[in-house]
Amino acid sequence: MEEITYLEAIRQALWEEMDQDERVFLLGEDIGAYGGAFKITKGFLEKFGEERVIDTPLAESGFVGAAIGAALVGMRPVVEMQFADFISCAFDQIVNMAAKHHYRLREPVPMVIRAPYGGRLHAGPFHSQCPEAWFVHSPGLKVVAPSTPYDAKGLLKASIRDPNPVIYCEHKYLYRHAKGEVPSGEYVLPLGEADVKRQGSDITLITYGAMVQQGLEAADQMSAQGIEVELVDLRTLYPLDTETILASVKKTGKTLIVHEAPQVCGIGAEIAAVIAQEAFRHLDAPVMRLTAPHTPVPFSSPLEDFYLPNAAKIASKLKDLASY
Amino acid sequence: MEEITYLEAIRQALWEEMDQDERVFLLGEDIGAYGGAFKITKGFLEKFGEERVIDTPLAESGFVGAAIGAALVGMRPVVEMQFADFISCAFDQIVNMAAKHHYRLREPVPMVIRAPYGGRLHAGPFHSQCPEAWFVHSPGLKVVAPSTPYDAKGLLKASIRDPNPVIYCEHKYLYRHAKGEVPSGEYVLPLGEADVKRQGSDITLITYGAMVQQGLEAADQMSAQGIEVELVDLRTLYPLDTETILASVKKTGKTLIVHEAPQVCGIGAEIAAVIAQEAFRHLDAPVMRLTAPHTPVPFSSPLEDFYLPNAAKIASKLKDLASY
Amino acid sequence: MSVGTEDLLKFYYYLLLTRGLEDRVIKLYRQGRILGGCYVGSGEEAISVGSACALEPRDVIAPTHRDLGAHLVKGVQPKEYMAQYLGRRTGLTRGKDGNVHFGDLSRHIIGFISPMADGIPVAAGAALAFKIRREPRIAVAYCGDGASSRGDFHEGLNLAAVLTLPIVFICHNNQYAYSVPLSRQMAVPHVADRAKAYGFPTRIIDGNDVLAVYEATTEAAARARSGGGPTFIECKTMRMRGHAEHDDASYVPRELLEEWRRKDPIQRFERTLREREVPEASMRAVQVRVLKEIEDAVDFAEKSPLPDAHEALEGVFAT
Amino acid sequence: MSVGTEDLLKFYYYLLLTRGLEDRVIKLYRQGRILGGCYVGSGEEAISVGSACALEPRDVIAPTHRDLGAHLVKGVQPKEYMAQYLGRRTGLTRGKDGNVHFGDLSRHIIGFISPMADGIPVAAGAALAFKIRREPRIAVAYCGDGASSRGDFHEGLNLAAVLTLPIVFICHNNQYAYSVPLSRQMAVPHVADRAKAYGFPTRIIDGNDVLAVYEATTEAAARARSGGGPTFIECKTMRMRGHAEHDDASYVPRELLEEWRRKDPIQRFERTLREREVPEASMRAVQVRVLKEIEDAVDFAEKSPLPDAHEALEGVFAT
Ligand SMILES: Cc1ncc(C[n+]2csc(CCOP(=O)(O)OP(=O)(O)O)c2C)c(N)n1
Ligand SMILES: Cc1ncc(C[n+]2csc(CCOP(=O)(O)OP(=O)(O)O)c2C)c(N)n1
Ligand SMILES: [Mg+2]
Ligand SMILES: [Mg+2]
Repeated sequence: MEEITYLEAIRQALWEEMDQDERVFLLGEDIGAYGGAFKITKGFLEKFGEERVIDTPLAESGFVGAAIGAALVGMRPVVEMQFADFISCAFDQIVNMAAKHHYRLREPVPMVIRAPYGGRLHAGPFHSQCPEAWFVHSPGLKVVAPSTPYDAKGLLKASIRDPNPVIYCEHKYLYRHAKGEVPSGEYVLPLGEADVKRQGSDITLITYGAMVQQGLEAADQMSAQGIEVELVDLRTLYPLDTETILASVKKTGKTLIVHEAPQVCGIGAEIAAVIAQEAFRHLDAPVMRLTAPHTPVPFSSPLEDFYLPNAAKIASKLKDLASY
Repeated sequence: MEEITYLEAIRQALWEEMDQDERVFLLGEDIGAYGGAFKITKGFLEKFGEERVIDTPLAESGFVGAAIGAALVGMRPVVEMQFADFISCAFDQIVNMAAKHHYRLREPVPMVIRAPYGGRLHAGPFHSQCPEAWFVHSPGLKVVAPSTPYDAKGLLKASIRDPNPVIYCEHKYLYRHAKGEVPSGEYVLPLGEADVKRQGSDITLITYGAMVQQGLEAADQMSAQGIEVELVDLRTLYPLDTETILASVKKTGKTLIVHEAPQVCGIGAEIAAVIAQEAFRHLDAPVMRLTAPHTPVPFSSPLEDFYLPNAAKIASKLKDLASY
Repeated sequence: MSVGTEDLLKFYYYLLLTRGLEDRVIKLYRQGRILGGCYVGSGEEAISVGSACALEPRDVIAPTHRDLGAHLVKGVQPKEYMAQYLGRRTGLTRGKDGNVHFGDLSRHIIGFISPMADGIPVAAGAALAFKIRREPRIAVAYCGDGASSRGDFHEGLNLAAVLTLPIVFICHNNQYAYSVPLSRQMAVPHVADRAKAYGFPTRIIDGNDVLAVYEATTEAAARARSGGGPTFIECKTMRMRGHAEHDDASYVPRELLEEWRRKDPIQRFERTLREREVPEASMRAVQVRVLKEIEDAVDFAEKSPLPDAHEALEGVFAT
Repeated sequence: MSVGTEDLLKFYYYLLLTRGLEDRVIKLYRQGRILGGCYVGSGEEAISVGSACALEPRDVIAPTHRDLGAHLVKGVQPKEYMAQYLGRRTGLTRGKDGNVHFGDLSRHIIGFISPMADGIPVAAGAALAFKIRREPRIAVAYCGDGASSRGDFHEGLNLAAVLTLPIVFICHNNQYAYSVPLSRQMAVPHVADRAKAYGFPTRIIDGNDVLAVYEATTEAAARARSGGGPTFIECKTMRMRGHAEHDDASYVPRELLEEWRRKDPIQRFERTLREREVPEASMRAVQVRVLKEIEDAVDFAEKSPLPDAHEALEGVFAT
C-alpha cells in the first residue's frame, strides 16, 4: 500500500473512473489547462482531451444544469465547484431539477458535484463554508464527506458510479494535510456506511471530514486518562448510517457530535434527534454537540481559531461527558 | 376585535407599514396591477404607486439582489416570492450577500422576503415546498413562520421593522383557511418569542405554521381522553425561543415535534437536539418527531395526504407518547 | 422544402389534438375534477407542433408549460396526459407531479419543472452529451418571453454558444409573463435582441404559422446537426387565455386578444389546407379521430386508479 | 471636458497609491505575513481610479476585486486597507473578512463579496432607492469579463434597463477569468456585445487610459443622473499578474503580457502629465507622499491589534 494525500486520492479516483468509463467527464472552472484551483485535475486535459475536461464559463447554474442534462441522456458528469461556497449559485438546479427528477419520472440522474469545503485556511466567509446540511435536508440527493485518502478515493468512485446526484464534500484543509494508505488495486466503498475509526467503550464521538483527525487526537488524549472514546466517522451524510451510530451509542451511553458547520439544523442536530428518539433508554448523559457557532466563517486567525472546533475543544467536551 | 383571514392579516400589515413608513416598498412578480398570485397586494399599486409596488422581470436573484442594495442605502424592501419554491433561484444572494453583510461590515440589511410555502393545495413538488430549514441553518438570517392571523400581522410588522434580513414564511393553506381576531389598533409582536397556544401538563407538542391548527385539533382529541397537551407554536424559527421550549418540556417530560418540512436536518432535528442536551434529566420519554417523509412533495391526493402530517397522525403519536 | 399532404395532415392532427385535449382539461378543471393548476397553450400550438415535427425521433426536447403539442409529437399518449392531470398512477409521473410537469426520456422529452428557464442549461447538457459522443442528435429547448429574463437563460445560451452545441432555442413570445407585459420584462423590442448577445444566429418568425415554425426549426436543426451550433428562434404569438385557468387575464387589453383571435393558428392552418387542396374528407377524418382519442383518454384516465398512499415513499433514489 | 492640473495630480496620486499599496501587499504576501489569498489590480488602476473620480461624493459604488483604486478615491484609507489584509481589528471588517472583501457605506461603497456579479443587482437596488427617493445620486457597478457570464449579470442589467435606473456598469475586460481566456468565456468579441441585449447605450474604451475612463464615466454618470438610465462601459485592459498571487499565470502568452506592459496605465499617464506640462516637482511630491502613506499604512496595520477571539461571535445581527 502506498501512502498518498487526500488530494491525490481524489485525483486517482477521478482519473481511474474516466479511464474506465467513457461516460465520465468533467465540467468546471479552470479545470483544464490550469488543472483546477487546487490542481486536482492537473494533467487530465492532456490525457482525456477537451471534450471530457471542459473549462466552462463562469456560470455555476449553467454548468450544473448542463451536467444534469448530460446525466439524463446517459453520461456521468462530475462537476467541480471551485469552492463549495459557490454551490449556492447553482442551488435551484440542484434541489429542484436534479434532486426531484427521479422521484417524478423514475429516470436516473447520475452525477457528482465536487464541493471543496471547510475552513482553517484563513479564507474567510466566502471560501470556507460547509454547505452539506442544505443538501442533506433536500430529498433526492446523496451527500458524502470523507476524512481520509482511503475513504476519499473509494467513496468518490462509488459516487461516480451511483445513479443519483451526489454532493461530494471534499475538505480543502485535508487536501494536503491528510495522508494515508490506499490499496494499489481498484476498490470502491459503499455509500451510506459509517466507519468506526477508533474503538472505545466509554464515549461515542460522531463526526466527519476534517474533524475526524481532531477527534482522533482528542481521543488519544483521553485514552491517556483512561477514557476510551469510540469514533464514528460518518463518511456519508445522506443516507445516514443510523445503525452504526445507534450501535455505538447503545454501547457507550454517552455521545458527543462534532462538526465544523453551523450548529442550528446541522448534521449534528439530526443525529442528536435520532439518538434522542431511538436510543433514549441507553443514554447515560445528554447528547452533546460541539460545532461552529452560528456566525459566518471569520477570516482573521484568532477569530477562525475560535470559530472552528479542534482537538483541544473536543477533549474538553469529552472530559465533561466522562465526568457526567 | 374583528375576525379576518391570515391573508388579510398579511395584507393589513403590509399596507399599514407602507402607509407609515415611506422607506417600505414592494418588489416581486405580478404584485402590481394583478395584485399578486394570491392577491395579497391587491389595491396596493393604486394606493402607493408604481415606484413603491414594483412588478419585476422574472428574475428572483436579480430582484432579491436589488432589495439588498436598496436596504443597504436605507430603504425597507419587502420582496414577494411568487411561491417559496422559487427562493432557491435567489439562494446565493440571500445566504452570501444578505446574510453575511452585517457580520462583515456592521451595516444593517433591513429587508423581508415573503415566502408563500407549504402543501395541502395539490400543487405538487414545485409549489408546495417548505424552505425554512435552509435559512435557519444560514447564520445572519431571521426566519419567521406564523400560524394565525394575529401572529401573521404582528410578526410581519416586526419583520419589516427589524434591521436584518428576515425570511417570512407564510403558509399558503392558511391564507384562506385560518381566520381569527386581530386588534383594530396597531400592534407589533416581537421576533424570537414562541407562543403557548394551549396549556397542558402531560405532553409538549412543538410546531409552527399550518401544523398548529392540526396540533390543536389533535390536542382536543387527547383532552377528551384525559391527556392534556401543551402546544408551543414557535412562530419564529430563528432565533429559536429555547427558553419557552425547555420550560414546557421540563414541565411535561414528553415531547412531540411536528412539522411539514422534510425530517432530516429540519427544525425538529434542532429542537430535539436542544432538548436532548438541555432537558435530558427531565425527559420521561424519547423526544419524538412527526414530519414529512424524506421525499419531494407529491401531487396526487392520496400521496399528498400520506405525505403531510395531520391531526389524526399527530393524535396517534401523542397516544404513543402518553402511554410510553 | 416540400411538405406533402401527409405531413400537412400530421400537423393538423397534432394541432387539433393539442387544442382538443387542453379544451377538455379546461372543462374538467371547471367541473372541479382537476386539482391544482391548469395550464394550456391555446393559440400557441403551432409553435410546439411545428418545431417538434421538424425533429428526428431521437432528438431531445426540453419543453415548457405551453408545449403539450411537442410532447404529443414526441409520442406522449393523450391518455397519459389526462391521467397526469387527474393524478392517476397511469400518468407519466404516477401522480407524483401534476398538470404540465412531466416528461419521458424514452420518448426523448426532458421533464419540465416549474422554475422558468431551468430547462435551458439542462437541454444544453443533453446537446453536450451528443456532441461528446458524436451522435447526430440535437436538443431543442423551449422557453417563454418571461423566462428569458432569468439567469439560467443567459448562462445556458452562453454555454451553448461557447461550446458550439447542437441545440435550437425556441421562444414562445406570447407577450405576457403571467400579468407582466413584454415592455416591463425587457427594454428591447424582441426577445431575439437578447439572444444576439451570444454570437449565434437568431430569427424572428410568425409563431402562429405552423409551416413557418416547421421551416425555421428544420433549418436550425440542420445547422445544429452539422456542427454549426445553436440558433435562437423567437416565435411571435399571444397568450390567448389567463396564465392558468384561475386567471381571467383582465389585465390584457381586449383588442389585443381580438386581434390575435383572428390569427388563430388552427383556423389559419385550415385555410392553408384548403388552399393546398387537402381533401375535406381527410380533414374531417382527422377531426373525428381526435375527438375519439380525447374521449378515450378521459375515459382511460377516469378509470385509472389513483396511486396508493405508500407510493409517496417510492422512487426518491434510483437503485 | 476640462481636466485641470489639480485633477491630473489627483488621478496621479490615486494611480500611484493603488499600485504602491498593492505592490506592498504582494511583498508582505511573499514574506508570509498575509494569510489567505492576495488579489491585486495591477495594470487596471486606470479603470477604477478614472471612473471613481468621475463621481459625486454621495454616488455609490459596488466594486469588484480589481478596484482598490475606486475604494481609495471614495475615501478608504491606506491604513485601513493594510489592516484589512493583515486581519486586524482596525481593518474595515475588523478581521471578519480578508483581502479585498470589504466596503463601507459611510463612504458609499457596497462591500464586495466573492460570488462574481452578485454586486450588480445589489448596485441596481441602490440606484432604485435613489430613483424612488428622487435623490440626484447614481450607482456604479463594476465587474470582470468572467463575471458577465453569470446569471446575476443578466438579471441585474435587465432590471436596471426595465426600471431605467441611474446606474453605470463598468467592466474590466482584462481578457482572462482566472485561467479562462475571453474566447472560452463568450462567443462574441466584446463584453459590450452582451450588454446590447438590454437596450441601453454601451461603450468600449481603452481601459488603460485614465482620462478616457474618466470622460466615459462622466458622460454616463450625467445620463444616469438626468434620468436617462444605465450605460455599460467596457474597459479593455489586461490582467498583468496571476489571478491571485499564488498563480503564476503561465497559461497567459508572454507576448500578450509584453504587449500590454508597454501600455501600462501609469507610465502612460506620466507621459500625459509631462505633455500637459505638469511640473516634475508636483509629480515628485505625489510620489513622495504616496511612499510615505504606504509605509505609514504598513506600520499602522502591523501595530494594530488582532481581534480578540470572542469577537468572532459579535455582529451577526444588527440590533
Ligand atoms: C423562477 C420562477 N419564478 C416564478 C415563477 C412563476 N411563474 C410561472 S410561469 C410565470 C410566467 C412565465 O412567463 P413566460 O416565460 O413568458 O411564459 P408564459 O407563461 O407566458 O408562456 C411565472 C412568473 C416560476 N415558475 N419560476
Ligand atoms: C460565482 C463564482 N464562481 C467562481 C468564483 C471563483 N473565481 C474568483 S474570480 C474568478 C474569475 C473572475 O474573472 P473576471 O470576472 O474576468 O475577473 P478578473 O479576476 O479577471 O478580474 C473566479 C472563477 C467566484 N468568485 N464566484
Ligand atoms: Mg410569456
Ligand atoms: Mg477578467
